[in-house]
This record gives sequence, C-alpha cells and structure tokens, in this order.
Amino acid sequence: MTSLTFLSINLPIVALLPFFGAIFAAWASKINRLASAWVAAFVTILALAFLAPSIAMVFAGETLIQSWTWIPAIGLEFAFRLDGLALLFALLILVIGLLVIIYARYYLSKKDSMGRFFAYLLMFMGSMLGIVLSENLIQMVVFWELTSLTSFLLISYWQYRKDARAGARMALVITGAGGLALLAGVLLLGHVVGSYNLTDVLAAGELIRGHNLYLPILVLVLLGVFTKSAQFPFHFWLPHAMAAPTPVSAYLHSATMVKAGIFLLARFFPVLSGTPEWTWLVGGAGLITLLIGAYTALFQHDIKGLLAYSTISHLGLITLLFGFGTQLAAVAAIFHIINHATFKASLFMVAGIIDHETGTRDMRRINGLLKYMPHTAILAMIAAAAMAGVPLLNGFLSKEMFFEQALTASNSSVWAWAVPILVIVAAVFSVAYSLRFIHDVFFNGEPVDLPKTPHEPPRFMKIPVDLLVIICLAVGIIPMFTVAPILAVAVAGTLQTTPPEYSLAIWHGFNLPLLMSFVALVLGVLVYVMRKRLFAWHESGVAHWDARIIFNAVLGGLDAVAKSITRSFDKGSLQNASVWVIATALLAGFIGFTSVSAPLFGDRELMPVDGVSVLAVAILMIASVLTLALHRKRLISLVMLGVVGLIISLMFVKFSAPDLALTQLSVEIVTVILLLLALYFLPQTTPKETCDLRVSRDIVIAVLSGVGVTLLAMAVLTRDFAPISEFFLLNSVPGGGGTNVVNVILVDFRGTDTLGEIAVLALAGLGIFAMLQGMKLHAPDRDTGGRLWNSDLHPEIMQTLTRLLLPLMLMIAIYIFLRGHNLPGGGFIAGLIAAVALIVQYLSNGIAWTNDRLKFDMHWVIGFGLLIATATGLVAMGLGYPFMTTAFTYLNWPVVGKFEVASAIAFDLGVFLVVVGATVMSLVELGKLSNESHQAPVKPTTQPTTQRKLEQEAN
Amino acid sequence: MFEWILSALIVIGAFFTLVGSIGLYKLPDFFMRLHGPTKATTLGVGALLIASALYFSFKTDDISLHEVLITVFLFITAPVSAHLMAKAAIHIKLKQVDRTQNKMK
Amino acid sequence: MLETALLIGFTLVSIALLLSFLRLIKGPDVPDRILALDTLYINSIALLVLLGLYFQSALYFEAALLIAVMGFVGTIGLSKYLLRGDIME
Amino acid sequence: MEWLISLAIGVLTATGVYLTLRARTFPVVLGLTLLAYAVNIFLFAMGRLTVGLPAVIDKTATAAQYSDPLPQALVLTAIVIAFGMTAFLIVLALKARGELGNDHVDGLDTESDNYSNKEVK
Amino acid sequence: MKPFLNKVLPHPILTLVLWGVWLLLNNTIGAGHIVLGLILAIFIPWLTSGFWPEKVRIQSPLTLLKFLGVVLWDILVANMAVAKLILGRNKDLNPGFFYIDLDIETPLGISLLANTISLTPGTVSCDLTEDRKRLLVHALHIEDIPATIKEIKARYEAPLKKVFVAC
Amino acid sequence: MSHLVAWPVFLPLITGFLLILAHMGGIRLQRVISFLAVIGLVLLSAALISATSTDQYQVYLLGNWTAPFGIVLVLDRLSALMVAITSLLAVGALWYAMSTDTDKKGAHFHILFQMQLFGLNGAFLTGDVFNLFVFFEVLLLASYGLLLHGSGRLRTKAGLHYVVINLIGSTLFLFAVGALYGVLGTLNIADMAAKIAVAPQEDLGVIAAAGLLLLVVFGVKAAMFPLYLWMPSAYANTSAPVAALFAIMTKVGIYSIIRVHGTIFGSEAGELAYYYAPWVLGLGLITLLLAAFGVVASRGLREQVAYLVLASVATLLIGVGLMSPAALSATLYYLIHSTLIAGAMFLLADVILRGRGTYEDRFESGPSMPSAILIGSIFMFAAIAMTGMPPLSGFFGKVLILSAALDDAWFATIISVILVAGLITILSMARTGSLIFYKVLPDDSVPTSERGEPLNRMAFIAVIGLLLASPILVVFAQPITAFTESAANQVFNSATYIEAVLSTPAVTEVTN
Ligand code: NA
Ligand code: NA
Repeated sequence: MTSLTFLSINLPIVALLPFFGAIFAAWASKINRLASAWVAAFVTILALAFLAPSIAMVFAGETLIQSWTWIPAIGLEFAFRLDGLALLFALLILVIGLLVIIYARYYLSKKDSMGRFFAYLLMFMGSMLGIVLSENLIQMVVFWELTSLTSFLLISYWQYRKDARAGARMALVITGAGGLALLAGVLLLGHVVGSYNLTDVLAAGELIRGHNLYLPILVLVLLGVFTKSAQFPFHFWLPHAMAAPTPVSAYLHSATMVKAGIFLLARFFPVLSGTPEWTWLVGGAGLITLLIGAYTALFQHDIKGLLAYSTISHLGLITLLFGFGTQLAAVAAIFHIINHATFKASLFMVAGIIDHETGTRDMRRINGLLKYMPHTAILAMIAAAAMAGVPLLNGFLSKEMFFEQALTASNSSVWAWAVPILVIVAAVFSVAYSLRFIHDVFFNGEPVDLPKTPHEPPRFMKIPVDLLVIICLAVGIIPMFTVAPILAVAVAGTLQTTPPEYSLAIWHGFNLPLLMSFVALVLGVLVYVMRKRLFAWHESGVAHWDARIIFNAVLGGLDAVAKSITRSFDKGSLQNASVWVIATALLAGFIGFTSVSAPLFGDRELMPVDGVSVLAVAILMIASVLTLALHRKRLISLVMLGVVGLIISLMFVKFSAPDLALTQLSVEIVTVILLLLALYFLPQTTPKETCDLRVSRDIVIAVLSGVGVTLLAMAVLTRDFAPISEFFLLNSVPGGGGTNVVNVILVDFRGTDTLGEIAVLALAGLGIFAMLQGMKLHAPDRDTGGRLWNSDLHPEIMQTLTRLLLPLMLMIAIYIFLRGHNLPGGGFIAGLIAAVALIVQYLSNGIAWTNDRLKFDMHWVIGFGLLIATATGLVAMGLGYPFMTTAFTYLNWPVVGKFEVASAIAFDLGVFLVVVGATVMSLVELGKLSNESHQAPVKPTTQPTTQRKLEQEAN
Repeated sequence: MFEWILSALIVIGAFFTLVGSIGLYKLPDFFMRLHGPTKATTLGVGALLIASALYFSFKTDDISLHEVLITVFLFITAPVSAHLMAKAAIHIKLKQVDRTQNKMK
Repeated sequence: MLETALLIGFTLVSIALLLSFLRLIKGPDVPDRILALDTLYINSIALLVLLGLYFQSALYFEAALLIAVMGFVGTIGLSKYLLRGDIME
Repeated sequence: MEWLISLAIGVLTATGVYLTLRARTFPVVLGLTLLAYAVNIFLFAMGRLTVGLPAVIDKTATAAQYSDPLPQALVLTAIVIAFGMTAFLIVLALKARGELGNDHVDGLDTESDNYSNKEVK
Repeated sequence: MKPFLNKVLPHPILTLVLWGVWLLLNNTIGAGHIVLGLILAIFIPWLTSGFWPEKVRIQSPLTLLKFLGVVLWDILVANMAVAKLILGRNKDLNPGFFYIDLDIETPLGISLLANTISLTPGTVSCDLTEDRKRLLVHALHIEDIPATIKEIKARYEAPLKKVFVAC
Repeated sequence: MSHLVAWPVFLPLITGFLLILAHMGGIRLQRVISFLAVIGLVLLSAALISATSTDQYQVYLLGNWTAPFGIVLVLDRLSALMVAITSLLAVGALWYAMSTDTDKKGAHFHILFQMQLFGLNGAFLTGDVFNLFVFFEVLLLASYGLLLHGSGRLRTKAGLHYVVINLIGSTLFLFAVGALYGVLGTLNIADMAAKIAVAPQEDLGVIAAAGLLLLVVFGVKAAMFPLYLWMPSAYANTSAPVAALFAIMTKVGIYSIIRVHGTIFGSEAGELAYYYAPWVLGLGLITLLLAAFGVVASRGLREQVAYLVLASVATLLIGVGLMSPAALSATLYYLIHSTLIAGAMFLLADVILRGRGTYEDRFESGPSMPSAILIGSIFMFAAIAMTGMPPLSGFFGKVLILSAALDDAWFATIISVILVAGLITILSMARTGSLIFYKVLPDDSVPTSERGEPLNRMAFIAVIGLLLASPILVVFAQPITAFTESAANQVFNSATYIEAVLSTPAVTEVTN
C-alpha cells in the first residue's frame, strides 16, 4: 500500500529532489568544502532510487502519468510522465550527472566555491529531469527555461572572466529566446488540441498536421529545438559556452542541455513529423549543422573548442536523422543520442583532465601527453575513435545506421544524391578532427612551454571516464546485451507505437554504409595529413566568419535602436510629455465622437444673450488672451489672471451659483497672494522662446483644444437631460435639514467628496510644509528696475486699519459659516475668509508679529479639523447608520427661539478648520521662506530703520 | 415716490461709478487717476447700496441694512488701497504730468 | 420706472466696467493696472447690487461683500509687492 | 448665451493649454490655473445655465426651475482641490528653482542626464 | 472686577461695533441673533486681543459723531467736485503734491486722518514718512496749498486728535 | 449594519489625522501608529476577501443615501483584491522606510503615507465617478509629497513633471466627467451604465468622446503610451519605499479602466459595449515595446526597474484590452504579481545602490558590495520573477494572458510582442546582473570612502517578504486563479453590479 502511494508520486520527487538538494548542497559547503559534492552525489543516487521502481513498468510497456491540478484556467496541470523516451533521458541525466559530480569534486580547485557549483549543477539536473518527465507541455516549458537560467549560472561560474560572462549571456539569450518561441508553439499546440497534456497532444498528430496553424507551430517549436541543440544558425553559442568549468561542459554538452532540443524533436516526432515542412526544416538544419560543425571542429586549437564543434556536428547528425522522418531514422537518432552522450562526456572529461594537468587547452602547446598520462591517453583514444565512428565502438554502430538512413530516407527527394555525399563529407571531417585530437594531444612530439608538468590525475577523476569508455566499448561490441532493451523502450516511447524492425548487429555484411564508413575513414586520414594547407586556407577566410559577430551586431543594434527610440520619445522634457497628453486627449475626443454616428448638436432651446453678459465674457476672453500675450511680463500677466477670476465669479453669480462665486473670489485672491509670494523668488520676466516651431505647434494644439472644448460644451448644452438633481432639491430640506442645496450636497448627500477634498487641502498644506523645510532661495534685494526695495516694511496706515479689519472679517467668516446650510456660504468659504483675514494680518504686520499673537500650530488646526469632520461621520456608525449619515433637529430655547441643530454643521466646522489651517500654513510657510532667505543677503541698510525700531518698541 | 427715490439713487450711483471709471480712463497720470476710483466710485457704490437697502427694507417684511456694511467697509479700505498704490507708485518713481506741483522724483 | 432706472444703471456700470478694463489693458505701468483691477472690483460690486435689485434677491449681498474684501486684499498684496517684493515678512 | 459661455470656456482652455506648454514654471502655473478655470465653468455649465434662481429652497419655485445644484457642488470641490494643487505646484516650482538653479521646467536649458553625472546625489 | 472685565472685554467699543455688525450682517434683530451676536462680539475681541497692541480710548464721543457728520457731508461734496473735475478738460487740472506736518500721534488717529483725506475733496494721502511726522498728499486740482493744509488740519486733524487718545 | 467596507478607507484617514496631531510626539510614536494601521489594513483586507466569497456585492451607502444620489462604496472581489495588494505592498514599503530611516529624511512621511492609502483604498472602493476623482486627487497629492520626500535635484525635477502631468490629467478627468454628467445626468457608475443602456442614439457621440477622454485620464495614471513620460524618472528618482509603494499607483489606472469602463461601457452599453478595448490593447502593445526598449536603454538600475514596471503595466493593458473573463482573470493574477514584485524590485535596487557606495545604481563597474552573494541571489530571483521567466509568477501570469490572447484575432501580434519584449527584458536584466554582481572592480582599486554600506538586514526582510509573493503565487496558483477568475466573471457581469448598487436600500430603522 505504501509502495503504491509512493509510486504514484515518485516522478515529481525525482524532478524536484535536485532542487531541494541544491539548497542542501549550498548550505553544506559551509560545513566542509567537499560536503557539497557528497550531498550532490547522494541526491543524484536518491533520485535514481526513486526512479528505479518505475523502470520495470516502463519496460513492461506502460506509460506512467502522475498529475495534480494546478491552474485549471489554462489547463496547466502539475503532471509527470514516464515512458521509454523519458526514461532513457532520465537515466542519461542522472547517471552521467553522477559521474560528472564525482569528476567535478576533483576538478574544482580550492578557490572555487563548491557550494555554488553543486547547487547550480543540481538545479540544472532538476530542470533537465523536469523537461523529460513533464506530461504537461507548459510545465515542460517551465523546466526548459530553467535549464537556460541554470546553465547561465553554470557557464558564468567563473564570473570574473569576461569570456565566461559573455558566453553565459549569449547562451541565455539564444536558448531563452528559443524557449519563448517554444512557449508560443506550445500555446498554439494546446490551442489546437484543446489540452496541454502530452497524452492528448501525442494522440492528435493528424489534427495538428492538418491545422492551418501547423506551420507556425512547427517553426516555433523548432526554434526552441534549434537554439537549445545548437543547430544552424543558432549554433554559435555553444563554443562560447566552453568558458564554463569542464565538468559543466561535459554535462551540458554531452547528455543534457543540448540534448533537450533533441529530446523535444523525439517527443514531437509522432505529432509534427511526416510533412515536407518537417523534412525541409529539420533535415536542412541538421545537415548544415552537421557539416559546419564537422568542418569547423578540425580547425580549433582549443581542445574544448574542437569538442564543442564536434558536438554541434553530432547534434546536426541526430537532427538530420529525425529530419528524415522515418521510423528507422528515429531509431538511429535515439541510438546516436546514447552513444554521443557517452563518448562526448568522456572526451570532455579528458579535456578537463588535460586542462587540469597542463594548465592549458591549446593543442598547439600540448603535445605528446601519452607518456605523461598513458591511462588517460588510452581512454581518450578509445572515446575519440568512437566519435570518429571506428568499428567495435558504439559510434560506429549508430553511424552505420545513419549512413543507411541517409541513403534510403532521402530517396524520394530530387536531391537524393546530395545527402549521402554531404554526409560523407561530414564524416570525413569527423574522422579528421578525431584524429587531430588524438595525434595532436598525445603524440606530435614534446609539449611546448606548459605552465605545469603534466601527470596522471587523481584516481577518482579517471573513474568516470573509465566507466564511460567501458560503455562505449560494451555497446560497440555487444549492443544486443547492453543497449538494446533501453533503446527499444526509448524508441517505443518516441514513436508512441510498436517500433519497427531494426538490427543492432555490428556486422551487416558488405554494404553501402560500410563502404561509406571506409571511405570516410580513409579520406579523413588523408585530410588530416594534408591539414597544413587546409589550415592556411581556413585561416585566410572562413575562420573569421563567426556568427558571434552577427549576434553582437544584433545586440548592439538593439541597444542603439532602443536608446535612440527611448531618448527620442522619453526626452526628460515636460513640454514634450504635456504635448503628448494633450494631443492624445484631443485625438481621443475626436475619435470617440466619430466612432458613433450621432449629430454634434442637439435641439434644446438656447438662452437669449444680454449686453452685460456679452461685455463680461468679452472682458473675460480678452483678459485670458492677455494673460497669455503678456505672460513674459509675469506680474502684469498675474494681474490679468485676476481679472479672469473676477469675471468668472461674476458669471457664477449671474448663473445662479452664489456659493461658487464666493468660493471663486476667495480662492482667486489666495492664489494671487501665493503667486506673488512665489514670484518674488522667480525671474520677473520669461525669456523669449527661441524655437518658433514649438511655438506654432503649441498654438495649433491650443487652438484645437479650445475649439474641441467649445464644441464639447455646446454638444452637451444643446441637449436636454434628466439629472438626478431633482432628488436633492426635493430632499434637501426634509432629508438634509438645509435650504441651500449646494451646501447640503457638500456636507450631506456627497459628504465623502468633501472629506476627500479637505484631505487634499490638508495634504497640500502638509506637503508644502514638508517641502519648505530647509529650503533656501536667493532673495533679491532690489526690483527689476534696479531699485532697492522700499524700506517701509509695514506701512503704518495699512497696519493700523487692517488690524481693525481682523475682527470684522472673522465676524463675516462666522456669519458665512453659520448660514451656509440654508443660504450661500458654509465651511469652505468661511474658512477661506478667515484664512484671508489672517493672511491680511501677515501681509500688513509681518510673520513674526502675527505668529506671536496667533498661538495655534496650524498642524493642530488641520488635525482637529479632520478629526471633527471624520468623527461626525463616525458617530453615525456608532448609532448603527452608515458613515457620514447626518441628523438634525430643531430646538426651541427660551429667548433664543427656535433654531436648528444639525450634525452636518459639525462636519462643516471640520471643513472650516482644515481650510483655515491648510491655507494659512501654506502661505505662512512660504512667507517664512523669504525671511530665512533674507538673513544672508543685504538688507537695505542705506536707509533709516525707524520703522523697525518702532516695531520693536511696539512689541 | 419710493420708486422715484429708488430710481434716482440707482441712476446716481451708477453715474458716479461711471465717473470714477472715466477718471481712471482719461486722466493723464497715475496719481490723478487715483482720485476717480477712490472717491467717485466709492460714492457711486454707496448710493447703489443704499438703494438696495431701501428696496429690500420696503419690499420685504424685514429691514435690510446689511448693505451699510459694504459701504463702511469700502470707506475703510478704499483709502488704504489708494494709499498703498500711491506709495508704491512713488517708490517706483512713476512719471507725473509736467504741471504737477512739487513733483516727486 | 424702476426697470428703466435699472436699465440705465446697467448701461452706465457696464461702460464703467469697460473703461476700467481698457485702462487695465493700456497700463502703462503696473500701478495703473493694479488701480484698474481695484476699480474693476468696485465696479463689480455695483453690478452685483444692480443684479440683486433686478432679480429682487438678497442672495447677491454676500458676493458683493466678499468682492469688497477680496479686492482690497488683492490690491494691498500687489502694492506691497511693488514696494517690497516680499509681501509677507 | 450657451455659445457665449462655450466660447469663453474654449478661450480659457486654449490660453491655458498654450501657457501650460511653456518652458518656465511660472507660465505653466498660470496655464494650469486658466485650465482649472475653464474646466470649472465647463463642469458648472453641464448643469445647464439658469439665471436668477440659485438652488436655495424657498416656497416660490418648483424643483425644475432651480439651477442644478449638483454640478455646483462638484465645482466647489473642484475649485478647492485645484487651489490645493496650485499651491503645492507653486511651492514645488520654487523648490525646483532652488535646486535646479533656474526656473526651466526641465531644470536645465539643455538636456539633463540622470546617470552620466557623477556628482548628482 | 476691573482686571477681569478688562480681560473679557478688552475693547468694549469694538464689542459694541461687532454686535452691531452681526445684526447688520444677519439683517435681523431677532432674539436668537442678539444673543449669538453678543457672544461673538465678546468672543472675537478676546480672541484677537493680541492684535491690538495699543489701547485706544475715545475721549469725546460727541466730537466723533460731529466729525463723522462732517466727513460724510464732505464726501458728498467732494464727489460732486471731483466728478466735475473729471468730466472737465484734463488741461484745466492743476495737480500737485504737498506734505502735511502732523500733530496727531496715535497710529489710529493718523490712519483715520489719512483715510479721511483720501475720501474728501480732491486729495489722496500717498505716503507717511517713516518718522510718522509728515503725510504726503496728492491733490487732483489745487491752487492754494497752504490754505488746503490749514483746512485739513482744522477740519479733520483737530477733532481726530481730540477723539483718539493713546492710553 | 456592517461597516467592514468602509473601514479600509477610514482607517488610514483616521491614522492620518492622528499622526498630524501626534506630529510633535517624535518619529517612534509615528512609526508605531503607522505600522499598526498598516497591519490593521492587512487584516481588514483578509476580512474583505473572505467577505466576497459569495457572489454578493456589498454596497455601503455613505450618508445613508441610496444610489445614485449618495456616494456608495462597493465591495466586490476586484476591489477587495486591490485593497489587499495595496496593504501588503504598504507593509513592505513601510517596513523598509523605517528600517532605513527614510521616513526621517523629511517631514510628515507617515502622514503622507497613510493619506496615500486613504486615497488608494477610496479609489478602489468607490462606486461614484466624481468621488473617484476626489480620491484620485487625495492619492495624487499624497504621492506628490511622498515623491519629493527627502528631496534632491533629480527628484525635484521628476516631481515637477509628475505633478504637472497629473494636473493636466485631473483637468481632463473633470472635462470627461462633466460631459458624461451633462448627457446622462448622473455620477454613479452603475447608474451611468444603466442610463447608457437606454441613451438615445444621438447622445452616443458625446458619451463616446467623454469615455475615451476618461480613458486618456486613466491612461496617464496607468502609464499607457503615449502618456507615460512622467513615469520612468518619477519612479527612478524618488526614495525606495515610495517607489515601492508607487508600484500600486499605475495599477490604479488599470483598475479604473476595468471598473469604470468595464461597467459603464460593459456588455449592457449597446453600440458602445467595449468600444474602448481595442485602443487599450493596441496602446498596450506599443507601450510594451517601448518599455522593453526603455529597459535596454536605461542608465541605472532604478530607471531600469521603472521601465520594467512600465512593461508590466503594458502587459496588464493588453490583458484588459483583450476583454474576456479569461483575459481579465489572467490580468488580475499578473497584477498581483507585478505590483508586489515591482515593489520588491525598487527596494532591492535601493539595497544595491547602498551597497555600491558612490557608484550607486549606475551601470558601470563598481566595487563588490557587502553580502554580494546573498543580494545577487535575491536579485536573480527578483529578475526572474520580473522578466517573466519560469518558474516564478511572472511566467505564469504571462502564460495566462497569452493563453487568453489565443482567442483574439490579433493573437499572433500579441504573442509576438509579449514574447519579444520579454526576451529583450531578460537580455537586459542578464546584462545588469552580470554588470553589478559579476563585473566588479578589484577590491584595491576602490577607496574606502567610495564603498557601500553593509547590508541592512532588517530592511532586506522587506525585500524578501515581498518577493515571497512570487513563489506563493505559483504554489497556490489554483486557489488564486480561482479567485481571480471569479473576480473577472463578477466584473463582466455588469448587470448584477448595476442591480446590486441601485437596489441597495437605506438603513431605515436601527435595531440594536
Ligand atoms: Na598538439
Ligand atoms: Na515673506
């Protein structure tokens, strides 16, 4: 029972275990440098152990699926699948992974962080396992991209090296981009099939191939495959990834990372193959890659470079096999996957040993290592021979199959003759570079100027290589007893059907493939012998064709384009930003209106015009135009603005909005005072603009805005409407207890607006206060005419008479406040009047004098205002009504008579206090600014300071 | 009779208001212009306010004297405004017509 | 009778408004403009009083009162600016 | 009358927009103030124009005859908010003048560069 | 009692004035407003007492009333005169500046004098010297400066000086 | 009478004025009050979310006036979600501000912070267009103050631009609301939707124009092309906790489009149903491309993060523009992710800036910073989340949106743009990480005076805390997407919203 339960969740455990292991590995390095390696090895073995119980089921022909719901909205399940193909890859990943771990434990030097290395490696392993074990395609893409990320970390492991950083980034960009394409492909696939689960997708091959999205799907998936598996034209990242520590290369470029793409080809083989598009795209890419890789490998001086291009070439080979599209070709492909993984892993390890022992990887310096490290040399030679396709080694077998497929599978094509020939050419180079690897490293005289004297590596560093080479031999000699079973299930898993007949014998008699092998071997040796001339030819031209140049050019181009677009749009210019907003608004209004067929104007009866109104509006318009026209003379422009404000108040009066008129009047003056306070510190004139184009552009936008707004206003005003306002008019008295409907709306019907509004005002005051802390500005000591300021700080007559006005204005404020509920007025206006009353005192008596007499900290006034306003609302909540519910009643007191008590008045009091507090705070803080700024600059000392003396006496 | 008084006050008030503005408009220098608004206009508005007070006192049940407030207010403030404007004008040495006696420089 | 008087009143005050505004435009100096603005305020009070009479409504009184107050504050602010630059010190 | 008011709104908007697009802080403040005026009248006019009947209830008029009080309440709110905003902006303009050394809205008459400049803190 | 009263009613005249203002504002003499107005008229002066550094005493209320009458009358007359001047030809006008040496010393007195000058015949007070001893006046049309000064001093300054006494 | 809906709005307001009254009481008192309030908000949001477990709307009649006459607060899953995100973000930002003493760098930080929350929560809960305007102004003014908090040359300039652009935006808002009122005669969102459904054909032109004008307004807030120019430098130059909190600001615009346009011009709007959506989609696509370019062109980490935020906003706009429940659900999922991670990212950028001494966040080789491996690992984690790489939430959010896009006619363009932009940002972030953490100057080449300060571990908790959202979103994707799905369905069912808002009765009699 327990085993059964376990068996139904072991696949996610296998895939996720390495990730948890990674945490332990990183942590373990703190205890002991080598502990990470042991953790990593243990985790890998544990994963194998978790996988082991399922192996028998797969061999029995079952496909294991374990799934949980995750995001049902998009059919994303947390789902794992184990079939033959997945099993093959899982075993490759884990077994070769284990060997690499053992190898790396000896490879890494003291200064390398073990914890980081093994953590990254385990995460990478987990990602790979995730890809091959995923049942859900989106989940597979997740792991797919994780391999890109973790390989980035692994390749850039020696982060201080420029080539490591560049190589890692290139790998990330190319494979990451492919991953995104794959994602798109998978999404389309899921869209077509209606499910992201492999089981469903694999069963829908017919549907997919017949769908008009087939080609996009194919291309997108292949982009994923080709980038990951370093197929032309994306192959160039792989050699640059060789900056990674060699164990990483051994792992990534033999059995894992690059095989992920191949895995995907195999996975989708039953779904996507069998069409001309498939053949051309997959076969074409494979063939070109095969050739380019094989050719280029020969000319590498870096051992790992040679192996990298060889890898590219072999991946091309496998791709080409899949491209043939036949079942037998797929068998060959899978077989070669296994073989390549073994010999290439061992070769990379050998390269690592050499690097480790000699301190270099340059084959021009490394020579004659046979006598320094004979054991290693023998291993290397066997593995290289396998790579070259020498009989009795695994590489020979799959290569034979490959030749056979090359001959048969392309029969149908017009280019039938071309494929076998090109394949032989590639094989020739393959032999040549393998030969070069052996000859140039282990023979070819004495080493040149090596940093270290080489000798055999530690015992355990060779054991992984030993094992891999033994596999090469075992498979090569007795395939039926070694590789056959796993190959069979893998093929079955790939084809999702009974595999075709194929033979794994080493001897098929004298046939064309054998001949081809022979020709390749002979010509290969020949090419190697003639290498000098070939090298010269290569160095003179082809060597400089590096796709990296294109890659860098593309990135550089992207950089340049991005910068120029960003800088030309986001110029850091306010004018630019404002123009965009306003122009967009204009366009939006226009598009909105024209998107519906409706007349611009309605047919509501309009109001007749009278002379006074015409005159007033004319003054308004002229004043506003003059505000603009005279804007460079700032003070005069400000005076014009004053006229505009005045006329607007008059308009409000005329059109039955006394409350608005009162507010407008007060706000207008406070604004003017504010602007005057500010203008003191600003230039008195605006310089003339130099850019006529901008001016005319702005004029156009301004005029269009004006016209647009006029039309919009008319469009509405010529229509009838049925507003909700009747409710307010009817309920103001019975429901709100006030006859001034505007005020009742403000403090009752829409009291929350008002609460927000006083919050804004409070914030403005506090924000201004905060902004002005510590601010110092240059205070001019003379005006624009060059005159010193008048020495009379507070003209006597103004002082005396405005003091007289204070109680009067406060009285008016209270009057306006109290009547607000029933007649024009209210907290706002009263607050503004009271604030103006205080401001006048500041104006005529100065800040110090007034502050001495006004003991309130305006913070308190604002705070209490908000408190009172909110508390009024909260009281209602206490009584079981919603926030802001008001109540009123009529009291009848002796003498005083009948009067109304409304909670809205309390609310209005809060409003009043906030308005006073915020307004006074803003202005006075601003006023103080000048006093602080005055201290340094010259005061008009040339004139008598009687006034100030008198001032002091008065205090 | 009441209507007559009212009408007269309205016309007189409006007239003096206008006179103030005419002064403002046509007089040749700032200091001379200053006289129009401070006096004529104040009186004009005063007359109109009295008209208003009368009207609302007699047309409605209540008496209406609050217009007096505006008048008083103007009588206090208009000279202060004028004083300050004149002070400013002297400070920035505005030109005066040549025939001005004791010209300020 | 009253109608006619009001009509005349409106006309005269309108002309006054216009003249004040013309002075405001002409200047020539800042004090002239301040004075013109101040006069505009006072003219507006006249206009409001007439409007109150015309509509027989007492609701215009506060606006007139406030114009008187605010006009004064604006004028002393502007004048003080000319005198001292720093209006609050 | 509607045309007259609409035109007034339009002129205020046009002048406001033009000034808002200027390069110095002070005209921008003026421009935004004019724009605020424009939108306030606009919003107010959206309740349609009524002469001589403020929404102060007495027994002489029916609901339909009063001016629409709702836009008036909205405009009142809008005026006060615009005032708060303007006040803040004015002080910000001063701050900018102090910290950037001039009153250009972008702080410099030439392009400024966020990162190339090392002494910027 | 007296100090207490001084505290509560720092400016009894002001209280009276404000009480009146309240009733004027409200356009009523209803009982409620009389009470409320009184409360406010006491409260506000108390609140703002700090703004009245120097106490003012009105010594001779009768003189004040008489003075107010004179001023009101002069305002009327002045306006007629000024209207005539304004509507006449600009060329006929003879503007001029002159200083008035002040005898009055209280700030309120000086201020009221300046105000009165501005409200009455063809004169506007333009500036007060910093020692508060001389008042600069501009006249729209003036022929005899010394006579005008004399008249102003007699007609306005004297009563004001009598009424407002510093204490 | 349950007041639950009102508390998220009034708790920060009350805290705000308590802080004003307590402003003399020293920073410690303010911190305690402020932080407790934010924790309170988190608890409240949990209550709000659980209160939306049924499909019921909770309509709260402020002032006890029924809609459309009074102002209503409306709680549905969408608004509950927004409030919850805001609270979580606020905890992180506030924690960071306190740990780094950013709140001491100027006056009134906590007051502004709470008032910002007041505005935000109000905007998310209100059911009234004009009230939305008011809350916009509250949150804007608070944000102005916060943005400028601590001051500095670039900050002031960015602040000036931000303020002016938003003032223009506010003006447009009023024009739009005014025109809508002028035709429809109402301000309540539900009532507007109801009135549009029966509006005569000849009025539709004005309504459509006003609707798009309103879209521009929300577009400014959301930083939609071509209206986002205020945004990168504002976010890049303000203090870190403020930038972090601002991660929600752009979402206010997104939310408003979903709420206001989605309801008013929703399925009931006849000819105007969803007429705005193609514009949102198209402009979202352009924004995304430009944002990706901006990420490449950035000159420093904070600017880059700002452009990343822009990219995430663009992705959200695309999701909104797709106008299907599936797409909206995806958008909401992505919104949770992008807001919290962007917040973390701004904080992280500040951690890095402090660690690099005088080199700050500029893209040039600097000294290796203290605790580089820890910060670097977290940076990688955050970058993966932010750029939408697997296995973190950014990826799943994008996949959800892409998957929803498959049903759209423009799917090829949408998928290409999203993926290409994603690739560009990945590329850039790889370069950034590589530059900052790998390509460091040798230790002896940087004088001590130019080196960074040691990692503030307390502050770092905020970064990690916010970043935890990403794995949580992945692991609990099922319940979370179930929630966003039902939220999206609720939004699309505007008829129910209208019905719920307009039929909620006032409290007539209180039974205790
Ligand atoms: Na060699
Ligand atoms: Na000052």
